[in-house]
Amino acid sequence: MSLAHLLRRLVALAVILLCVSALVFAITQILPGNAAVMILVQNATADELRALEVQLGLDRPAWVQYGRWIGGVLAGDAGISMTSSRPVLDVVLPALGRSLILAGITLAVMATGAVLLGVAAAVRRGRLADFVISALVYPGVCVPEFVVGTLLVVLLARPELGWFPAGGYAPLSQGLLGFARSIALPALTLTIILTSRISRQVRSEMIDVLKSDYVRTATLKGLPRRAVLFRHALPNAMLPTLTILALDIGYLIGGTVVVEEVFAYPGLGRLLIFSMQSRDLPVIQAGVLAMAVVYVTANLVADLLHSAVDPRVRADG
Amino acid sequence: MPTWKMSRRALMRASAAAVLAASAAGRGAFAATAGTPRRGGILKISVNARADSLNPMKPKSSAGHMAVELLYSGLTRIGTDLSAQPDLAESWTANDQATEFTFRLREASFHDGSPVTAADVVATITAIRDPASASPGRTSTGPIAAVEAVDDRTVRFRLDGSFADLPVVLGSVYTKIIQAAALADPAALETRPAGSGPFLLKEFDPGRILSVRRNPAYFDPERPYLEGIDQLVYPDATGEAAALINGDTDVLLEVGIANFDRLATTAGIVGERVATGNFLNLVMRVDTRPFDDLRVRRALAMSLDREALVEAVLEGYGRPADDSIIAPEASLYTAPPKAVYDPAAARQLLAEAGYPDGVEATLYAAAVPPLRTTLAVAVKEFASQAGFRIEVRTVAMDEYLANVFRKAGFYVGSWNMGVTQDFWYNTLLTSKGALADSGWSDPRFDEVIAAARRTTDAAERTRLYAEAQALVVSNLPYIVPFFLDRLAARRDYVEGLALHPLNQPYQLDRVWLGEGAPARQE
Amino acid sequence: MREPALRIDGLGVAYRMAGGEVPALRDVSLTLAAGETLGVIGESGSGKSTLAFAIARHLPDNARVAGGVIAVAGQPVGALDARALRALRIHDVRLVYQNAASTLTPTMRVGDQVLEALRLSADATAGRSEVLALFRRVRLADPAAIYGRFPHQISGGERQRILIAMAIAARPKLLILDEPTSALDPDTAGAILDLVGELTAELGAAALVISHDLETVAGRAGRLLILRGGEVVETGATGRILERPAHAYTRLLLDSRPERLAAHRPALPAGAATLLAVRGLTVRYRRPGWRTWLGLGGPGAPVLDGVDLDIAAGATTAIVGPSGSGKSTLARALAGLVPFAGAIGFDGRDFRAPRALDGTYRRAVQIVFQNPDTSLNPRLRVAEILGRPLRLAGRAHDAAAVAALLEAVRLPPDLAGRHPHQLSGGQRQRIAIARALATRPRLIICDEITSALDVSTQAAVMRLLMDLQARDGTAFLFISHDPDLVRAVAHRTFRMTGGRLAPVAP
Amino acid sequence: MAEGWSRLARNPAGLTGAVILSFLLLVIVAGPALAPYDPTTFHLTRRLEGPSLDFLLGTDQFGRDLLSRILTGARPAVLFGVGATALAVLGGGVAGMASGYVGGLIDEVAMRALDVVLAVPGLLFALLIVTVLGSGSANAMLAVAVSFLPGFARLARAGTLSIRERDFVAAAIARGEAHGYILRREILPNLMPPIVVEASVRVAHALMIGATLSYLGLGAQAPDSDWGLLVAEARDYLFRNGWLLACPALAIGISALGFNLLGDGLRDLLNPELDA
Repeated sequence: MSLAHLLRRLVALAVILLCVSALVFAITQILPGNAAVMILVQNATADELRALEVQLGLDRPAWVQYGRWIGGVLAGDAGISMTSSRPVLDVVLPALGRSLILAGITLAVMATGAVLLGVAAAVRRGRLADFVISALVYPGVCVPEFVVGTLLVVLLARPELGWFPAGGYAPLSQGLLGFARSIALPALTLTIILTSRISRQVRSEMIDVLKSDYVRTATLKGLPRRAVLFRHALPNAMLPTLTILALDIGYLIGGTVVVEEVFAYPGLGRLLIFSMQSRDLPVIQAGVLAMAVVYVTANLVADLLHSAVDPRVRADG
Repeated sequence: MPTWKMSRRALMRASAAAVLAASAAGRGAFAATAGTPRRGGILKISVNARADSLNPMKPKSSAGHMAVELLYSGLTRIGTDLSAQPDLAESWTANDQATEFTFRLREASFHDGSPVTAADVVATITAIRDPASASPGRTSTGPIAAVEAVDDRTVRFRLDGSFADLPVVLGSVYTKIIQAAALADPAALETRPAGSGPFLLKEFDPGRILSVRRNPAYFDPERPYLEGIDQLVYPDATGEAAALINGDTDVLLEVGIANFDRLATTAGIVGERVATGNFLNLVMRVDTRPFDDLRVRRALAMSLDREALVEAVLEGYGRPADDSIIAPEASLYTAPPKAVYDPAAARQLLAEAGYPDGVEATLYAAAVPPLRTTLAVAVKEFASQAGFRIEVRTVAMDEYLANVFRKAGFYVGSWNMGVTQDFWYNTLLTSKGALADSGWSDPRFDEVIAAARRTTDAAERTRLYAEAQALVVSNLPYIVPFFLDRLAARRDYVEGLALHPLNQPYQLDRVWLGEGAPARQE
Repeated sequence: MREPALRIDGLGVAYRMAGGEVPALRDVSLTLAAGETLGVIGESGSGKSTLAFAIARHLPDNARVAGGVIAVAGQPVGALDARALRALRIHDVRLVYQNAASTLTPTMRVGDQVLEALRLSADATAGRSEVLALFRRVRLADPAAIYGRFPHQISGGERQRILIAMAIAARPKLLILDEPTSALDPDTAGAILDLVGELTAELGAAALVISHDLETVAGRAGRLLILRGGEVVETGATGRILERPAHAYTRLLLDSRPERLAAHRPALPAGAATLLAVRGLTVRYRRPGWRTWLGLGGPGAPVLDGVDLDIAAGATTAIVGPSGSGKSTLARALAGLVPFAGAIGFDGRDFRAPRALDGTYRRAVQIVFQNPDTSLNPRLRVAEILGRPLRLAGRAHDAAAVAALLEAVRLPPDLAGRHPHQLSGGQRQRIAIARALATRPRLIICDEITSALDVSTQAAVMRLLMDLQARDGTAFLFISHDPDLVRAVAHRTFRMTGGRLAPVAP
Repeated sequence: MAEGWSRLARNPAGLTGAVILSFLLLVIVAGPALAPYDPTTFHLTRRLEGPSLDFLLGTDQFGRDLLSRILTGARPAVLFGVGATALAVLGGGVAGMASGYVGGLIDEVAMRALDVVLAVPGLLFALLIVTVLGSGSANAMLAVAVSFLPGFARLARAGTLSIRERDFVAAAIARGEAHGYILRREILPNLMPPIVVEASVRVAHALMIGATLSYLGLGAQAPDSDWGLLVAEARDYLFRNGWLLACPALAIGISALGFNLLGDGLRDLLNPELDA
């Protein structure tokens, strides 16, 4: 991929994100409860409300508010959180960081596991191992995250057992063990769900690749089975998987929202749900935008990765 | 094995009742826990909402309230009997009409070492009363007209009208005394305390931890007993419970009803329970059909088996409320007549009111706290015996505030116990009540409430409040099915924890760690 | 006695399908001595590829060897264990098969792929220089540059040479070439086959060349084996078979060669009028993307560049040319499928845009496409595929009319109830032709209509077209890349290069 | 039709899916009638019990019969999934087909707009919409439909674009067919199989998102018997009566499994070349 192409992608990405920001802003404008109402909760008088509306700029036309907001965001100031009275970015960014840690660990574990499972199933296609893997993996496609998560809590986080906390988050700075224990179950939940999706994908890609002429060429060369699988088949099966993986990052982000809620993991997803419940508009706006940034960037990275791995794209890009 | 379950439950109830009795006996003083206070140790306490701001003028969550209480002192504190007790003010006097109060300050210093003076009090109260502060304290402090520093250690409050409850009200979390110089920069107060409380701020990482350490210069040489307190944020109840069981924390201040039995029966953990005046109410607007007819309101009230509601909705952790918003814990309390449960009579009343075939109504409940919905579902089921066909509609909080609260004809309200009887009567039920939401008004009631403010004679006030209560109960703007208990849990080595019927005072400066407490290093 | 390089006795292979076993090869026997080249000729479904993979013992999972023995250099292939099988593949039997552009691993450099084979077979320490030597032997230009390329970066001919290099690296006893040239243009194909001939001679290896096309193989194989429906129809010396075919099917194959079709061509009607007068026909494809829609991206390079063409009524006008020269674009422009500039004169009227082409024109000019798989709507039954244009042309469109159309293309009327996927390739193309005939057109544009068909099917379809021409006086615009075919069927021929047209002398 | 059934019978995934869905259909039609109790009736002395002869799956915190609640919850759950998907197919399908067929500037603009929507992960978008519309099953369904819509629009557009390039469409254009006929008879029948396959998988997905939204308190509201809501309510009683959680969770899982398997089966079934 050439530099010009990369630049073009980045510009397109920026435009899309700008549109997303406008979309999100517009959507949040329709909310029934006005922000001022939520801040003052039920004890507000009409005068207090009006004063706060003026203070928040809620009396200005929507496009003026948007302009002020997006200008601020670009300058690193996304406003003040209504529930916490702290700068939005101070609230959103640490939460985003924790979500990324969760998503990153999930992705790493899942990618390895799913690939191995998928390859194993494809190689033993139609045999017992394939059936067993499919049977193990299929439920993950049909059971929502919150069910998996809750079941894991019941099974592994019974307080009597003391194996894992049922929720919460212990930062790495407080010790590796606590961190690992606090992140294990949410990561496991996401991993189970995503592994099912991806390993099925890897399996079907791998089956296609194993049918391909070049794998036949490699086999008929007399290469050992392992070399055929890992040198010739797998890299090619991984290419489409990479694209799917990027798409699944969107799924992962969505899943993160739910799983964070289930495990009371203080990430961006949970923050967003809390903000949606309490109508903390600046946090909703910045949070959704942050997720969109992550998603779009992940897709870009996947594309770049794809072109780094796939010689065809590399040359044509 | 239903029978076993029932008996175990009964047992639990009994033991919790014993706790209740103990805390009742210990009213006015610290809880009657055995042993002498011991110095030292770090208490780990969990909360499930973050303390987002340390500014006493606008703390939002219980965690924030706790933080403010640890870091600041007020003029007074509110005892578990809801009376005013000295804090920064060592004494106070009022004139006969309760329109002028004089507070005498003790010698105390802010965390930076500078003395607490009358000027600081004046500056704080002035700041709270500034509409721009948007402090909840502005509306709860009564009709203050002026505050002045008589001398360095004396402050005088002049009121617009009579307000006998001023010393109690000034014990609220919103009226903690802030160093005058710090008021210039309210934003800094969010994270940098400027108070004179029993603890000093060590670390504040919102969403994770609030860590405070003993204030060696605190005006009381005895307290606090603890070397420090770490308030850890566990963003939900399940995590909190697990942390307590695992011994990661020592105290869990808000235990959900569903979890209490399990926690209280766990080895090493003691369940704490205190009766409060927190209540849910069914608001029936008296100006909207079908509840504009008193008979319909009474029919609904009679269709509800209060004991069964306490059982079904609260799993027994509460008391029937007989439709008064004032709980027995309130000062100047008189018990209302017992609410009658008689579905047949209720059906009869409905027929008399012109609804022989029953009546339809939509009952709105905000999604938080979830208890509102639970109550609504239970009311729907019970009231159906009397011919009410209730549709329950759960709405998000913002929709509730925008479209339901004070607007809808029938909804579930939820309020914490008021510091004084005056507070909720004046806010919810007087004609000019700031949050009057039932549409009911009665000049006699307004008069009675105003008269109770004017007098400082306790017997007279008790009589007046009894009359007010009778007016409310007979007119039924609300059905108040029950008062909630507060449930908490602690490790058995945590001593001196006295649950308060009000939500805010935690009085953690009176807690100490007894035998068996784990040694924790900094 | 020296064992033959390959001996097959009574080989039977069957595939397990949903409906039961389907035989792919029945009782196939052959011997191939070292240094000998055997040509195996068969059309689709004849089992020729099954034969190739059976020899390397690399049949699909659902295949079953029903009987018979395959012995490579005296070694029965069926009895080998996994280790011996690998050794067989490394040292004895090498396959080069159809160049489908995917015979090399896309993610590996081609040099490394050859090196892999080289190290396995000849020399475990072989390196780049040995690979380069091999590249030179298969006459790859600029071996050093090719080494580092990826498969998609080299041409089809180069790819095929790489595969051959990989095959000969081990100096195998048996080289199997399965349709090694069918995707290549005639010149490249010839060069590749010549190279194979040279190398086998040099190595003393036996070669089995499999093809659907008698023509390509005939000149290079000493013996031929004709395969049909899994059975050996005829086998013998090449010369004998070409001159005195014993079997009717062999004769059919021989008769299907394009030069035999010329006899069938109707005479050019005397003084044929001009049916279609194309003047200055130019087509540019717009670049995709938002720039174009904003008018920022200039027009693309012309695909058709001012083409003038007169198509005579009742005659066959042919256009030949390499792929990408604009042949198909011309066809599509005349059928009103792409925007064009210039004029199409028809019936005394000039049409200057696809939108202007009215019902009369569209009924009179029909198009038949190359690939019958995509030119028939898979979701419709034959009855609707044919009924709809009949109706559009204002003709009767009942079952009888459809049956009549089917009959005209020599298909049984009961096909009306079928879906396209239930028909063979040849049948599908006949349906496509029938669809074109439905409007009683005066010109049918035939865009490479036989290139996806077997040789015998191609011949049958061409005969059908020429019969129709003789009967109805329909004109054809015949687009093809096969010079032999064009020479046989066209009355006039043009050559398209770079979007321009030039007449070819007859 | 008969041919279709016999093909289905040979497809184990599709067959299993069909069997599950037939059972589900039975529950949807007859569920409330099959329920042994009124799903809202309290049995206050029998709260949080495990399975017994009186209450086959046990009771919840109000002593309501879990089996009855699950049986009555099937209809809204499945209707939610099917409804949301149907809306998305209809909206997205029509828009995508039109955009792909018309092409040009309109198509370009429509696709860029979709890019924007697709830059927000689906569940998040649904959350945002429910937040705006307010909680409730109908709103949640609409939100899910809206969040699915871009996917179907893309699918329909891509399909239309590729089918439009096929020669049978070219043949139809060349012989002068009207746009309506081309869209209806030439493109739509070929577009349907991938959409039907995707839709059946999406129904499973919608069902799960519906349950998730209810779980988050944004979908169905008490006292409904929505399966997601049952799971959410069961969370408080996790350690006291695990059946409360397991049973509705299983119901969600099995239904989603049914639609997923059906999708897999249809994928093979609707491929006309498969047994040619």
